[in-house]
Amino acid sequence: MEFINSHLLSLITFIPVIGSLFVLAFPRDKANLIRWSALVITIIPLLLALVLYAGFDRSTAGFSHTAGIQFIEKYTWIRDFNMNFFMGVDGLSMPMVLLCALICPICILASWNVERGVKGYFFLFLLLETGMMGAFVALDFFLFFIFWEVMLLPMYFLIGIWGGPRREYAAIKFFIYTLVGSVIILLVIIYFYLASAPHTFDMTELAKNNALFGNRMICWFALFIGFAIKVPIFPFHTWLPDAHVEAPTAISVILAGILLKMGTYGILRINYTMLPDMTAKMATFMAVLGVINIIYGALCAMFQKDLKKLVAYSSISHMGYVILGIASFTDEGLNGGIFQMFNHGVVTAMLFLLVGVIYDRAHHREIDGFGGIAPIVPNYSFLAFLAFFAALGLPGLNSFISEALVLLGAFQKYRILTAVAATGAIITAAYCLWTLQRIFLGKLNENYALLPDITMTEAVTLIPLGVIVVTLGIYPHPVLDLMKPTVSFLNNLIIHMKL
Amino acid sequence: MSMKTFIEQYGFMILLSPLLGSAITGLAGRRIQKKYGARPIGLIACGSVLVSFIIALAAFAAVAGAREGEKTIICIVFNWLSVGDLRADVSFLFDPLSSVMILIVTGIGFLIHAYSTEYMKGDSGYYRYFSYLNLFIFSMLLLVLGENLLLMFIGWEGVGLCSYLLISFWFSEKANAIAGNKAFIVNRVGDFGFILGILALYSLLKDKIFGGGLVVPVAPSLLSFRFLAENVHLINNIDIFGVSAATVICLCLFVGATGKSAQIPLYVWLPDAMAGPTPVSALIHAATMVTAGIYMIGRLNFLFSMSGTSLNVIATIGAATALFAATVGCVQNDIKKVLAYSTVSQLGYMFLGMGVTAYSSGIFHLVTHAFFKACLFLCAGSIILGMHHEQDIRWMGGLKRYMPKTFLTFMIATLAISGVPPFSGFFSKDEILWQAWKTGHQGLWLVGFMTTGMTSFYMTRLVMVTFYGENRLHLRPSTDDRHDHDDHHRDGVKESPSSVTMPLVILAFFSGVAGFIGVPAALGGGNHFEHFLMPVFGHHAVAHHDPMEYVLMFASVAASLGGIGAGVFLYRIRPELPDIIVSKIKMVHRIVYNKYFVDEIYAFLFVSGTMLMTRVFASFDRYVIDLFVDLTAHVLRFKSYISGAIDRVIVDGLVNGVAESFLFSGSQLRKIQTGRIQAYVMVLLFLVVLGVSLVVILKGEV
Amino acid sequence: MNVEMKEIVFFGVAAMTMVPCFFVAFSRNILHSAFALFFTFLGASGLYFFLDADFLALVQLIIYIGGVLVLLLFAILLTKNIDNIRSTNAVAAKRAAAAGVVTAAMFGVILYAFLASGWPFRHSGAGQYPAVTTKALGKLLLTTYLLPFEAISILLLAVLIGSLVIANRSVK
Amino acid sequence: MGIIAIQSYLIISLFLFLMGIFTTISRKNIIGIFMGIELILNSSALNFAAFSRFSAHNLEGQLFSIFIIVIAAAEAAIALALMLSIYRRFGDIDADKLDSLKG
Repeated sequence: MEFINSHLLSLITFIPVIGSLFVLAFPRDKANLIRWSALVITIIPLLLALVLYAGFDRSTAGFSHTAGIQFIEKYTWIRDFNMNFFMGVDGLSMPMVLLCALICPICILASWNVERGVKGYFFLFLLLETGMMGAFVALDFFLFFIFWEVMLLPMYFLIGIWGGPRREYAAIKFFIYTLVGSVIILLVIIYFYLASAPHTFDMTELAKNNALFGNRMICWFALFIGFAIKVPIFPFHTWLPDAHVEAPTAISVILAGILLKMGTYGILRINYTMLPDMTAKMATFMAVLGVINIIYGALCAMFQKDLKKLVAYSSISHMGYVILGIASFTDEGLNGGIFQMFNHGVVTAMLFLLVGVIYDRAHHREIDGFGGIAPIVPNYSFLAFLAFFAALGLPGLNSFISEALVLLGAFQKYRILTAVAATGAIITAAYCLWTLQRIFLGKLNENYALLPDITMTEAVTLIPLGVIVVTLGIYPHPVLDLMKPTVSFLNNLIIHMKL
Repeated sequence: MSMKTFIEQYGFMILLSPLLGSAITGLAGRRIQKKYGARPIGLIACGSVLVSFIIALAAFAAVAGAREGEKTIICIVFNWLSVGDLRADVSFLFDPLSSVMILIVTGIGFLIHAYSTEYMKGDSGYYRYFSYLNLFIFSMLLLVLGENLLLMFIGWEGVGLCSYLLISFWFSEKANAIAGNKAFIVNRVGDFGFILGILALYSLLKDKIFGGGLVVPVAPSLLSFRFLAENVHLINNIDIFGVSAATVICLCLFVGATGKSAQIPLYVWLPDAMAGPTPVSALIHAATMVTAGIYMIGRLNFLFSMSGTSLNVIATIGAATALFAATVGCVQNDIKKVLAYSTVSQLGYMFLGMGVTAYSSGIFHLVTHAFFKACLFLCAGSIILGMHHEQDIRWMGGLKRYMPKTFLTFMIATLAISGVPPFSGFFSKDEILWQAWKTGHQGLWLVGFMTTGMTSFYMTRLVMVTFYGENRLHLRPSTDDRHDHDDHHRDGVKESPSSVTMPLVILAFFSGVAGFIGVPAALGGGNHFEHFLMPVFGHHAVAHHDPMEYVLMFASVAASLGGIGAGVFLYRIRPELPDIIVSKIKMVHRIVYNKYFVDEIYAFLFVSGTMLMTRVFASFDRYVIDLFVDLTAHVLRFKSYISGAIDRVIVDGLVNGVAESFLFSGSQLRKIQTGRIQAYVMVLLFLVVLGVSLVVILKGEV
Repeated sequence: MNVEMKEIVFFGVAAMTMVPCFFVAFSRNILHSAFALFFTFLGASGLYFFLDADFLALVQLIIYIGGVLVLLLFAILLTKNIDNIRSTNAVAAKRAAAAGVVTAAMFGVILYAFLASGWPFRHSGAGQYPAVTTKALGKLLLTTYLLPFEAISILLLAVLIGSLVIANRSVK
Repeated sequence: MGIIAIQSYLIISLFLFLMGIFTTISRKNIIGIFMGIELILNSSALNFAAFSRFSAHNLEGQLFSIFIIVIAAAEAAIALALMLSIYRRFGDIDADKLDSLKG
């Protein structure tokens, strides 16, 4: 028991990879055995994450060994480059670890009917989970970058092989886009390594003496662009709709649910702590981009004919709220931003699962292709209504709290920008209701008269998410309290460091 | 356990029971309905509302009974949000204003629940209907009882959601679904203004309080009403964009109110909301939800009274809406549309009342309107039931004989709304008109006065056309397919069963009696209503008996009687006259009938506008950005093609060239390899000769 | 003129060696060129006599004329079919021209070598040269040149077997 | 003693040598080529003998000529065997037909 406690984070990160080796060992034709073992392998990190959640101390703030960062595991890894295996979790990464640990088993369940290359699929999937988990908990820059790349590769194959018709194009576009981003980040990592006095990759050290780094604007921009591609922020977002449309359901859930948060997490973890003065200067720039994201994403979503593309654009719009939130440097704004990251993860996961369910049955995703199927599939439509209303930020559900916090926080700094962002809520409401109306309400479309309602596995994936959406809407403390100390630390780090 | 502590501990039950009711009927409803039929669901729903009605009564009694100073009771449940300087608790405020509101919401709500158990009998979505209705009661109570702006906003949008769900209840009809959408989106536009107001209020207060270093008790809940009441004066002298902050905030909040209470710019959704079942229209679009805007202004009266300009704006828009809606109401043929426009018009009255700082008269009119408008709608519902879902009054007529009870209650409510003295309408409407005149808004009074006339006119037209004359059901063109089976029913118009008429009677009674709680001093009444709301709205100078009040009172009574007379004359004595008038002013009639084409203008401006924008953005996204992306991809590919070509042409060229030259020379040399031995010898010797001669030449002589 | 009898015979022998060469080169009939070759070999052995290389001359006679020329005749008789002997021997004009050119070139080069070497007349030093060379050759052969002698014998043996094998095998 | 000098032998062997080459190149018949080779061999043997007589004054030159003659004989044997097999295989011994080694 003591072993588990002291090595909790590395266990959570590496169990999926070890598990994936088992999956490889199983004979090819025993698909069910593979599926069940994959599920068990992802359930273990979820349980460990809950242990982590329980043991997490919600009072310490800061970004150093002593304060703020908990469950530290630090071993020297490559001595002469001073790279050490340094893992830790703080208020910022705790919700993300929870989200990742929660979404992965649900995705395994969602990919229950993958037929082709089952073994390969689940192996890559577990590898992907390790990549994501590692990226969230790594506090050594080099280790972070390794996990960042480990996360990228399986994603390319999963989209490229198990995807839809134009999968190669989408996979390549996704891969190159993100790779360009990560190369830029690598450059900055190396620059930081060389610029730091006792050459180190340790993020906490870099953050502590970040005054050493020269040409800070370029570094900040490089990092920002590298992470912006992942978020995605306005000019770099065109890979998202293609990647989503072509990716299989479970993968687009992971892509939207967790990978998008990687970008904003990166900005918060690195840009904020290592170049606080630059971040302060560039705040308005980020806020403007955030608002563009909101309005642009919402308007594009309204136009889409393909349901999955619509949801993809809607996640661009929701991520815009996150950017606006973190650019506001107020407690409410930052808390709202990070909470929105968590909420959006849950809501889009639910939306994509719903799209997957209807795609499995009707084999097409044209919104206008359906009509009036609510009475035919009552359970499905109830969950769909819940998900879409959460997406449009209905009060009483979780997204409203984060969006309200973001708006409250951002209004103090950018009055007109936030007003424009608030109009986003109207457009979001418009396209969400319009989609619901075209699919569920109106005259019944005959060829879907006998559409089967959701099955047991699909229900097991959707209902927990639904419960989270509602409970967090009513009582947000479980997740919100996690981030408060870190947020206040980040905020006054930016405010005081403001040159 | 005094009533007060009971409320403090268990006040939240008033909300919990409808929530539970809606959850049970919603989630388990389908199975219950399948197994035990519709009755149990009706019972659960009505029961839950009854429970909350009883608690509301208890709360009302507690508040009324409380001593002068502590008229407000707070029931804190848990801390909802405490982030940075924002602290918002889930807590409920019972004070005179909200206790009156919850009485109406739960009282009328219960009656309408009972009514709809009968009205919706046989509908497959029975359980779904009651679940939504209970959810509506819950959100309305949340709106009314919310202790801070955020909680009120949750209720605000919650009611919007329920109205969306209930309007598009019969969603198999595409038109209903679109109407539902329209309602929600227009509400959402209003909520956009509401949110802006909250944001502005919050940020200004936060700067003032935390920025200014004021000593403040433990982290105050900035948005709670009690805190606002005391500290809102702080933002008095701040300007936003050159306009005083209070005005900006009030106007934003008023935008929210117009969205929710269907005033001029954002009223378009209410007439279409009639697509929902009639009891829904009665409860939501007449009695409770639409009054949310007025309640909000009443709740934040201290804020609104800080900015005169916003009050004027509210008053003028209220009056304008009243007049505008009344004109449109006069020409509508669908019974529910007439009542819808009359609601918009009456709401205009309330806003006029609030605008002239006569908050209590506005709320009073809200209360009386709730009774008689709900009664009117429910009567319309029973008529529709009786006429087998026929809503067009042109095919009705002579229902007096067939539905006496409905006719009687309809008559009482009509008299109430037209402002005929003994009935409630007169007292509340007259109070507003008098306050308008008294506070110097003579112009607005005139508009209000004219509207009273028109109101009584269109109500009488409605009564005359539907209840008097002969039955014209048979004249109806049986084009629409809904009623192909109606031939043998034609004369079978019968009175609705008792469970329908019972609520009608109660409501008619209240719409008759309700006026007496607020009899103005001028008529010797104690104006208990205004007195009751005093702690919330502050003290008004007790009006001395200004003779002008009586003059105005007679004038308004005369106007309403005139309206009734005109109505009787046109539609009873000379029924052919209206057609002649219409033919004369054809153009005007057509414009007014089509609601001044406002819907079409909105559709063109906003809907297709946004559609165009989405098309532009999406294509921008697909072509421009992807163009760049693909361009870079093409450029890269082109570059790689070029470098590929370079490789191929030059580098390979060289290599191939060399290879080719070898090949070429090889092939030439090959010819030498003729296979003939002598050729070899010849070449050999030739080379020997060549070699020797070279050596000789190079080395001089041998 | 005092041209001695010896020189006249020498001329005769030289002519006998050189003149048939033309027949060897140009004759249409392969048999004629074979016979011409016989006279050339004969002339050569005569020349050897003039060089006091008596053993050599005899060896020339026996081996060249007795062995090689007989084999040659065998080859001609075995391979020619009477009727088209003429055509097979026709010398293509184009090829002859080429050969002529090469030969002339060779002639030019060697002539140049002769002339460049100053062409010293050197007469046969009488006396030091043994009249009968066979004994001396034999001794020389079996003492200093034993290795070539053995190698030659092996070569001959190999040739003997080789030619039998080639002749037989090709039949299959 | 005038003309029996080495020059005349050189001239004779040169002549023989040239005619040998000419025959080898121009003859179409393999046997013709063989004759040309024999002439060349003879001319070289003659040369050896001549030099052995006139300049080296020892018998090695002659010895070498003997070797040449022996080799010529061996070569003749082989040539005959080859010619026979070629004849049997190709039907005739025209040098131009035997160009299977053509490049």
